[in-house]
Amino acid sequence: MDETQAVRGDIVENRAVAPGHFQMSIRLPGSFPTPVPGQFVMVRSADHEEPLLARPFSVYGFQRRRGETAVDLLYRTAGRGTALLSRLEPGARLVVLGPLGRGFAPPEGMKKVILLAGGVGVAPLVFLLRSGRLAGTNACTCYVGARTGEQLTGLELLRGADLHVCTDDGSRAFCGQVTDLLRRDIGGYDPPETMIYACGPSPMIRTLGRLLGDRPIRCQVSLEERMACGLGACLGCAVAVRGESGRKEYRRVCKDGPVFDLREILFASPGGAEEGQQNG
Amino acid sequence: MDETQAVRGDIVENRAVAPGHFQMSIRLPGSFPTPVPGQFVMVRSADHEEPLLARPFSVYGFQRRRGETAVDLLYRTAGRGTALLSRLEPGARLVVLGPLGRGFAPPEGMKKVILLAGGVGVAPLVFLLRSGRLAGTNACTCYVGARTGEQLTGLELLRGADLHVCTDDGSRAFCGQVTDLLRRDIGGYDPPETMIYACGPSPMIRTLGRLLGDRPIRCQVSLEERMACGLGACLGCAVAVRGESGRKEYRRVCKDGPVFDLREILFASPGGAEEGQQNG
Amino acid sequence: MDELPNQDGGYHPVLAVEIGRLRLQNPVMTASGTFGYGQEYTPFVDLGRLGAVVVKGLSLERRDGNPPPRIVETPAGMLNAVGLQNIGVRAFIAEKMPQLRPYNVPVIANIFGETVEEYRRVAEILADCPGIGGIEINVSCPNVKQGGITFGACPDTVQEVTGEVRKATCLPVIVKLTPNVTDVRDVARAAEAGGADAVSLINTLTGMSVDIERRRPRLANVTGGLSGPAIRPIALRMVWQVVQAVRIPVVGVGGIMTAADALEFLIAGATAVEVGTANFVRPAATMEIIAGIEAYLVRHRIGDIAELIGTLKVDAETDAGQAEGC
Amino acid sequence: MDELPNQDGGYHPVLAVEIGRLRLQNPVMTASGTFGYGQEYTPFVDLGRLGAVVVKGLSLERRDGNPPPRIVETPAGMLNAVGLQNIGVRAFIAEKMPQLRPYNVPVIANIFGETVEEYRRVAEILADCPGIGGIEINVSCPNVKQGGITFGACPDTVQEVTGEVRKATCLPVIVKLTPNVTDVRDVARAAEAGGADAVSLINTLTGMSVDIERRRPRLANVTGGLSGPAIRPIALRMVWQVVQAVRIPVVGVGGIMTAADALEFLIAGATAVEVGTANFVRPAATMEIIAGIEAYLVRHRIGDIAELIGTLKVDAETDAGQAEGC
Ligand SMILES: Cc1cc2nc3c(=O)[nH]c(=O)nc-3n(C[C@H](O)[C@H](O)[C@H](O)COP(=O)(O)OP(=O)(O)OC[C@H]3O[C@@H](n4cnc5c(N)ncnc54)[C@H](O)[C@@H]3O)c2cc1C
Ligand SMILES: Cc1cc2nc3c(=O)[nH]c(=O)nc-3n(C[C@H](O)[C@H](O)[C@H](O)COP(=O)(O)OP(=O)(O)OC[C@H]3O[C@@H](n4cnc5c(N)ncnc54)[C@H](O)[C@@H]3O)c2cc1C
Ligand SMILES: Cc1cc2nc3c(=O)[nH]c(=O)nc-3n(C[C@H](O)[C@H](O)[C@H](O)COP(=O)(O)O)c2cc1C
Ligand SMILES: Cc1cc2nc3c(=O)[nH]c(=O)nc-3n(C[C@H](O)[C@H](O)[C@H](O)COP(=O)(O)O)c2cc1C
Ligand code: FES
Ligand code: FES
Repeated sequence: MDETQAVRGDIVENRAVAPGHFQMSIRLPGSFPTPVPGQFVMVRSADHEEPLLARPFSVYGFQRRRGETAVDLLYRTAGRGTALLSRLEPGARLVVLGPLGRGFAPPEGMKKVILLAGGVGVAPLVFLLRSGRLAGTNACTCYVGARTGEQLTGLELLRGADLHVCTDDGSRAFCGQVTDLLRRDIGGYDPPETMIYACGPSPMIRTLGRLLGDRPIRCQVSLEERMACGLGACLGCAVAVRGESGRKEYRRVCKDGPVFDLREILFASPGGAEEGQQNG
Repeated sequence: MDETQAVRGDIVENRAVAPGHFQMSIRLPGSFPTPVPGQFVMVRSADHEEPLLARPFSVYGFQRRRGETAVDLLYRTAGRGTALLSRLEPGARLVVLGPLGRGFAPPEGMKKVILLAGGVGVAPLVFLLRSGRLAGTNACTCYVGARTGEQLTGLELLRGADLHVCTDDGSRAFCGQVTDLLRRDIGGYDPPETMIYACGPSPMIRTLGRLLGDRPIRCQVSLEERMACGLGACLGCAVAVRGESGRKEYRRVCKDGPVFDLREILFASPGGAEEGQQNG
Repeated sequence: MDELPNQDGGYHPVLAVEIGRLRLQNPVMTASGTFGYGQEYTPFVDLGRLGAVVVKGLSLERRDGNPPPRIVETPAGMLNAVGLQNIGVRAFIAEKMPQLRPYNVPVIANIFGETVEEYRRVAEILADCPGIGGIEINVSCPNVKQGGITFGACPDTVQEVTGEVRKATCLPVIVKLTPNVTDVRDVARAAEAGGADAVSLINTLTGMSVDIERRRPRLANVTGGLSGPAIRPIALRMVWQVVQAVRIPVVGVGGIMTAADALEFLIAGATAVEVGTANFVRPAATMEIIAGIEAYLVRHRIGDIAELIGTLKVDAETDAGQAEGC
Repeated sequence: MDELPNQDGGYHPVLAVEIGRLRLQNPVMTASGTFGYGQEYTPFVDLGRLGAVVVKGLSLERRDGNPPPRIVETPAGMLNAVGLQNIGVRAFIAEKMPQLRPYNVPVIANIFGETVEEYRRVAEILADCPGIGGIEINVSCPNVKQGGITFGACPDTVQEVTGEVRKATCLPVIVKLTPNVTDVRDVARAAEAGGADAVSLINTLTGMSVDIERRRPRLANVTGGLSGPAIRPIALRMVWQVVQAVRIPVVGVGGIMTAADALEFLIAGATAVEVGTANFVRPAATMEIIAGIEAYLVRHRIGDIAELIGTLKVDAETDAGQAEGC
């Protein structure tokens, strides 16, 4: 497997695609390995000492053409790191670490593929769809949700797929959450033949877990957690999973993920930490 | 007197004028008070959290024309603050605090004015000369030195004055220091009729002090010290002077200076602190 | 989720807080040593709008302070070794107070001494100076009688100094704690036991910087006090610990640059805050912070800042102790 | 001034240093917990070129660590509350050491326990593991027997833990000191008295951060350890103090991002340094730092790093004590 690299990147494009949402294209050295869908990169400005840590973003697109290599990101401004990125102009210099993590496993003969995206969670799913990795499957249905119609981004890249859209505020299409859309249809999917790929905010993932319940549908979700190293070294990006013996274990989102089998994940009690918290 | 302001400024120009030396022109709001020569401004990037503190620079030029107000700085890259400034492009946003401090007192009927500049110390003296404040005097002699010929900057702005130039490495004009040039001529100046304005690195000021010795020539020097507030509040920018009673007192370079009477200054032992150090 | 209809217009939350008998119109004060004697900031700050002005530390006699360089910048912070330069308490009363009184803002005198007796005398001299709203005792100074160990490192000494100052004045007494200790709660409890009306924390953390080209310390004094955003997480932790350890009000200090930073301290239980290094970076920082706190209260429909103070939600029992997360 | 003719070409200064019996080819080590078990950094770092690899803290049995969020960024730093998650000392020896041995770099095992006995047993298990070059005792952990006060806050306990580990192994023993104490020299002297071959400092400073919108701590553990450039001035001050207080070598840790930062510690008297948070910001940081130190020695015509270590010039007598510069 190609090794992770830390390289200089130049911003080629960085434009608002919706209020608070940006698409950035970064020119990379040709040596940068081609990422697998679901993998991510960590990005920081080469000309700012602060913030100190790079920020993780899923790969939204990747091109090698006319001798140029570029990675695309789709991001929303969440805090000071992304706010700074959003102010950078084409030509600004970045440091890019990647590709990182384990991407999505291919559907391996599954007849039906479902993509479930909340907000910017659409990014890795767009890359997955466009990567050709789903080619073997007969049918792909996408459920895409956002807070408002304006914030529905990346839809144009999902053209061709069977697309179901919703917004939290009902300003476009179905009023509700992607998990509501899926709930409506879930009965029609044949569990052993179906693979779900999901990415979105934690509440969406949690709801999805409850929705699937005991249905034996395989579901790969891409998770988010705060990261320092991105390399599996700091143990900062822990997610609780049911370990082999059935007891709780922590996995590293950056190295063991970001893609996990939904069924492994132990959800924290809302707003707090899981049971069994342990200090020191 | 016009009050100090903290305003947004935009870089209009920021170009290398010599290796490691830059000239920056900053557009300011029209309300910004006209600085007196010898006054300074404190500058930081509005788009970088680091460095935290603004950096002080003498006013090198100031214009109000075609409805635009602008201040010019001449600076050398000394550390991370100036290195960052040197990388900023036209259009970059700054925060400018000023005008600060007490500038040079006019020569008040002195027949002879001497300007003595070491390195970027030429900046406030250029502004002084071009401000017209020296208009009353008959003759103005400038001694300007730099490490190398390349680093002699601002000379074109001293045209018209009686100009004597030197370099430490002899790569241009006289090989030696400005104080050597002055030493050669000093006997020819009539103390009660002469006013010296000086600005340069501490060793130059110290040598100047020794050179003038007991000669009753008035000499105004602009000093540098590390600053936090620039407003006289933090007491960070202390310089030791002979107080009224003859004993050591600290003055604030930012508020009581940066221009001081050379005779007041108590020089620290080279490489260290003055006598009478006191902890706590 | 279920947003209330917008009622921002005309909504004016109560910002006033109390530190002992001292009522502040809002919880934002200046930190000693970063705001001079107030006058220096009048081009940027309407002193009359501040919660209080805490002035540069005062001693019995004027002091020269340390030789330069006195300051050096560090990542997200700065070191200072000003060395307690000040004009002396009597000159302060004679020359500075007359300029401050017209603003009608409580002036808090930060005081220090090299002996307990000196602290007491400075407090006594200030006791009946009109316009002084309170006294803040800086215990981060070397105790000459005890070989230069700082007063603030020893709970017994802090209790003694507080008690002596307490006896010397009816003014509200705030004890300013040093963070350079193993358990700041012990010292806070000592201040409370000594009769303090409040504690403020943190003072600077002792730090150092070396010029590798000259192989010399960058400060003439070798070490200096670290302030600025770099220390905020430490300050906030200590404030939270002390809030749980004492019953008197706690004033949060350390790296507060914005209203959001101030709100972290208030939520963690600080009754008020002091803004220090931020004044150097943005001279109008205190005004922006007051406005920002008010805007937050309006946005969150909080009618009185008292409803916000100390409302940090902490799951389970979490030890406020020193347990580290390594 | 009087520059020597350029003689840089082919000039190779000696970088090797010694920590007790342990010889390091250069003074740059990784800091525990920031470099995993070494393997994670092989795309960026030639492990064989490091002074030493200090691995993530090991305990007798595997530990889960704290729930997320475990990290939060702060100005020029970060808080972590990983909670000592690790695979346990036996799994480390079985699974990780075989991967590390081929690099021929000294591996230093950072160890911790909740009781003195646990420390001793972990040290015993490591005692005859080939490839282990030394043991670093992390005393920043809550001592369960003493109600959760950290081991590192109490000189007597540090001496006891050091002594027990000392008895359990012939390996060089480094005691890693916590900065969350009033006088770090007392603890350093206790480590020396307990038989430590060296001390390393600093571990993280305890800090906290609050999410003002949710009014919750940003870390599930509430408090966490502050690391990164923000703490460098504090680390450097403590290292300088300890260098003057003990005769054993001192390893400098805390906010070292560049060669210039590392040189500050070496000049202040550290025999070696550990690089922590910098690994997260620039994965090849350690390699850059080694190269930068070598370049500095060449530029300054210093033939052996020993000629640089501890050469800080300090005027007059300056108290290495706690005297603050407020
Ligand atoms: C593997 C992975 C892939 C990601 N892909 C994308 C993407 O394609 N597009 C996108 O917009 N965002 C993505 N994120 C989230 C993105 O990394 C965070 O929004 C960003 O780091 C926030 O940085 P900030 O400085 O702007 O915000 P901060 O000021 O650091 O925090 C603001 C808010 O964002 C939350 N946050 C901070 N860091 C993270 C994080 N690492 N993960 C989740 N939430 C966080 C905080 O809890 C806080 O509420 C991804 C995260 C991970 C871990
Ligand atoms: C009133 C005044 C006017 C000045 N005018 C000019 C000017 O017109 N042009 C110009 O190039 N420079 C001027 N300086 C010096 C300039 O402020 C410093 O070079 C600058 O602050 C260095 O910042 P830095 O971050 O690049 O360097 P740092 O990394 O902070 O320091 C690098 C080196 O510069 C020295 N230094 C840092 N700050 C100061 C300071 N305030 N004064 C003197 N030395 C300092 C340090 O001791 C160190 O050796 C002036 C300084 C003062 C006080
Ligand atoms: C230049 C300077 C001078 C200071 N002088 C004093 C002082 O005289 N008395 C005092 O109690 N604290 C003094 N302090 C400490 C501050 O009041 C404050 O506690 C500390 O700086 C932390 O807050 P900050 O990070 O907001 O600056 C001083 C701080 C600075 C930066
Ligand atoms: C994520 C993380 C985990 C850490 N884990 C340990 C540990 O297991 N044992 C230990 O002694 N120190 C641990 N530390 C402390 C570091 O080794 C180091 O002392 C500290 O981070 C200061 O150095 P720095 O500023 O260079 O990071 C950890 C630090 C971080 C950031
Ligand atoms: S971010 Fe460091 S282990 Fe995942
Ligand atoms: S810089 Fe603050 S007093 Fe001069």
